[in-house]
Amino acid sequence: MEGALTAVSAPALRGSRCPRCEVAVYPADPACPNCGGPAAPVRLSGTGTLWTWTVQRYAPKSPPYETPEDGFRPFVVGYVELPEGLRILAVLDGVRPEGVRIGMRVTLAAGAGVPHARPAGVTV
Amino acid sequence: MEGALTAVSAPALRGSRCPRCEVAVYPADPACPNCGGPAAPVRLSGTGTLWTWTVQRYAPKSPPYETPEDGFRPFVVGYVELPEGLRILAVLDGVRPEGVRIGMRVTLAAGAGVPHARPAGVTV
Amino acid sequence: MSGAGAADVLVCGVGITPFGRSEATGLDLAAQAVRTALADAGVPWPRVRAAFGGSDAAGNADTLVTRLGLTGIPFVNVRNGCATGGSALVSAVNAIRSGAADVALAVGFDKHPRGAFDPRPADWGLDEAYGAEGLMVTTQFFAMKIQRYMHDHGITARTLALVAEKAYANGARSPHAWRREPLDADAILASGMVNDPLTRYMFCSPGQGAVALVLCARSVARELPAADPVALRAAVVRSRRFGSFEVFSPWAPGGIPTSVSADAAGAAFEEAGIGPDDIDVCQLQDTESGAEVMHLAECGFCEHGEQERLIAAGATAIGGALPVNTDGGCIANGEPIGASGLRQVHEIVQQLRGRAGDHQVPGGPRTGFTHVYGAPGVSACTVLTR
Amino acid sequence: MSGAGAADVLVCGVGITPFGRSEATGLDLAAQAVRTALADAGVPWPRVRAAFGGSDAAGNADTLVTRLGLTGIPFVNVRNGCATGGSALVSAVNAIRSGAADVALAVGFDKHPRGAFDPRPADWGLDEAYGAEGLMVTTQFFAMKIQRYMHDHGITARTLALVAEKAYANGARSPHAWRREPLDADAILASGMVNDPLTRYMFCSPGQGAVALVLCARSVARELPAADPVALRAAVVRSRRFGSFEVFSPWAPGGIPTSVSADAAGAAFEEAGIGPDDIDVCQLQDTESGAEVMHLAECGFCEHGEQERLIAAGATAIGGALPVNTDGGCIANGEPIGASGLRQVHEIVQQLRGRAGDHQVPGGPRTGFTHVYGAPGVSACTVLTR
Ligand SMILES: [Zn+2]
Ligand SMILES: [Zn+2]
Repeated sequence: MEGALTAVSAPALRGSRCPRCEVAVYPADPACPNCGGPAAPVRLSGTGTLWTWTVQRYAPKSPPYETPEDGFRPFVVGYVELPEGLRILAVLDGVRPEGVRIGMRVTLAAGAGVPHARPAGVTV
Repeated sequence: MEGALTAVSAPALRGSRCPRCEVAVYPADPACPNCGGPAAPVRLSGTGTLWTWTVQRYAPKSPPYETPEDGFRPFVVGYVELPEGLRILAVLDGVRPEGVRIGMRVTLAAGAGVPHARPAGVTV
Repeated sequence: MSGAGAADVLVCGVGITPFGRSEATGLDLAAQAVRTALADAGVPWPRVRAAFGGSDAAGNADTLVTRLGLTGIPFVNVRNGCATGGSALVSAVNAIRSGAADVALAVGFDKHPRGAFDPRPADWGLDEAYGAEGLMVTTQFFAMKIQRYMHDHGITARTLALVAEKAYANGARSPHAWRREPLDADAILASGMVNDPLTRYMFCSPGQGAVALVLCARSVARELPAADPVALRAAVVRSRRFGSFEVFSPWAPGGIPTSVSADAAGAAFEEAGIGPDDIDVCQLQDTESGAEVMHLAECGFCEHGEQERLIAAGATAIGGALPVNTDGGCIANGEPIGASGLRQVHEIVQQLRGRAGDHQVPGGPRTGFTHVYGAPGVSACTVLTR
Repeated sequence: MSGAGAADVLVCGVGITPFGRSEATGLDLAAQAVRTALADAGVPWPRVRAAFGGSDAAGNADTLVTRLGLTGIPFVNVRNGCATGGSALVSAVNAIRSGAADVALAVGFDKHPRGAFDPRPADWGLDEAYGAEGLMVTTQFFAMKIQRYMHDHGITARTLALVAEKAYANGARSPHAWRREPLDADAILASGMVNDPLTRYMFCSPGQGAVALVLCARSVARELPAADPVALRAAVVRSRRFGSFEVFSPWAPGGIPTSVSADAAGAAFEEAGIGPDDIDVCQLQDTESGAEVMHLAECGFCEHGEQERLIAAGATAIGGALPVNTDGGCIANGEPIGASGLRQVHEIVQQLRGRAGDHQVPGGPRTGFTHVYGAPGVSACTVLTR
């Protein structure tokens, strides 16, 4: 499946945007963190580029971490830069640490928990 | 039983006393709280006068309070002034609130918990 | 230390929230109080150069920057129990007098659950037995202090009730007060003994609330057309000296107890260059009725024992010779620890501005005094003049 | 604000405890550090007129009065995470410059359990999912910040290892350090990846320790025959402006991130009237190796990217052109949050006095700089001169 198409079908992240200073925010906040003015809800883009990343190599402390039933496995986490001019913290699925590059195109979708991203053009 | 005799037979409170500024302290503290110098252990007098008092009319919050098995009963608490020139917080047994007077002579003894006092000349 | 420069700090804006219970968090209340104080001074948030604030149990004041604006301001959290507000205020005054800031914020707030203040013996260096046998009860200490004081100075239980009666009467006239129903002395005496001689309605309760003050150097205040400034002539915090009588003490030294309130009040009057006789209206720590009685003398407003006559004569009522706790004090407002001391300053500022509404002291008071006292032997005092 | 009066505050006494683990409580350590600092200054405790101090997790500083003596001193507790020491120091400086005190104490201490710092999503305004899915891990943030920085400015993993190698080398020469075994860059790179690109031995650990400083007005310092004073030319705390990149952020604004470290350092240099080029020795927050690399440029000591060459050439070693973290920094000393910032000041004071022993910078350094950075975007900087 193609990336842009994925972005259309996957649930978009819902943020907010300040009409005055154009700052976009996630998650949505009724007040702009830059100028304090009122911000309006906005659906954020589903595609962006990876701004930075790391690998969580060890199991985080529980709580707050909930270890999966099949045990901890290292995972990639990073910030995805969207065209709206903000960077979103997300778990990066569907790629091994060796394959991660700053600037790579990724799709980003809302789900039950934190945002999850995956390389654009890669299907589940 | 007579008060002075009681004081002899009951276990004395163990405090400390600063040889420099003569401040006596309970419980014992190796450093004098007034001058910071070294203090020596001392057995405190078993008889004194009631400096102030009140009645605990309601059950304190648990924890830290441990409600007795037979339930809470109001009790008298006060500070007993000793000849060493200090006042000791103690539960006052063997007297009803109506009978408590500032200045009354009481005996004071160490036990398993906090110090307990009772009117001098009153036996158990 | 000396009076030099003492008049150079002005309170230009004040903000207070209601002190009754609501769903708001402590930080919600704090943000509301700060915005009110900024508007009152006519100062925008980015103009504030330094901030000091704190709460005992409702979070860190510096997180307010996410609500007020990320201006880069130095925001110091202070935490000194009942003297939290006083510590914030003294730190803000120092920042202005040192030249580090010409506009500074002091904010205090709190929100305590019902029946808060669970002491743990270990935190106070006490054997577990003091907790288990029921001696770690703050109300016991207050009762024992006033019990001895009544014995030494001829104060009666009726005087304690009259103090609380006045608190509820003043609270009924104060929009931000928590307890707004008048209660007469007989009802207070009959409200049930808690710790002899103190009855239920003689005590304040843990509560919630927030207060903010915008302080300015005189040079800035001149340029604020909307501000109605009051001079902060002294702000002082002191800790206890040896010989004081404090809560949760397994022993206390003999002799007449030293008083940290007397020390702090004396230092504040010295810094301000005026004395208790010059004060037109004052706020004194009234954790319970006995505290107000004792603090009247400890802070120098009367001789020990004189309170019996003064209070019966109405001297401390709003229309009296020395109005005390004109907004109802802690008894009517509750005691959100971090906010309580700045509530007093707020009240004096409004009194000196002539803007205290239904609880305004008549005759245009021009000087005011505030005093807090708290565990384990800390006191903060201020002197304000118009 | 301006440089006026900036040279009027002198550090007359310093005290530090070992930073390795022991049975002592945080307050035990604090009392020990204060006594050492008082003795170093030749000032008795009753001569101290104001005190400011704090810890993140080891109790209230003001309770030290029961150990040091009940002198009635105003003792303000401050609590600002990593900037706790900086807040105490700024408050003490303000107290002296305002005339409120001529001798002031600043004390910072802490004692964290092994693997401390358990964040709760609600405390940070985050959805529980951020904790449950493993995104509330501070080391992730540090790794992501340096990862991007390496990409933008050509910094290699070997440079990160060299920073840690230097930290352990300096720690081995510092009696108060926790980690006193040298470790070479290869061993550091091979110590196991924690969060790419950071390996295990590139990080500091939560620890314990206490530091105290006795500050005096110049008039007092003249009368202390035993003191060996160093001038505190600037002490500054700043909070983040909008646009900074901080830990536990579900989002961050685009563009080049703003830097609270750059803001605080710039303000400190302005207050001191000298610049980064004038500094002979400095201490920079090194929560992990990447932080030291980035803070070198953020504080103005080099251009972004220059670190790769400078560090390889040994410029930041004790014998280099700009010695950094000469006592081993956080990596070798651990990070007791409340103590860390004042440890840096202690180190600079000893360096400028020429009393740093085995880790003394040669050639008689005459100027020093300290910098801390912590969550959620607070930085404290000082400039000291001989
Ligand atoms: Zn905006
Ligand atoms: Zn002594």
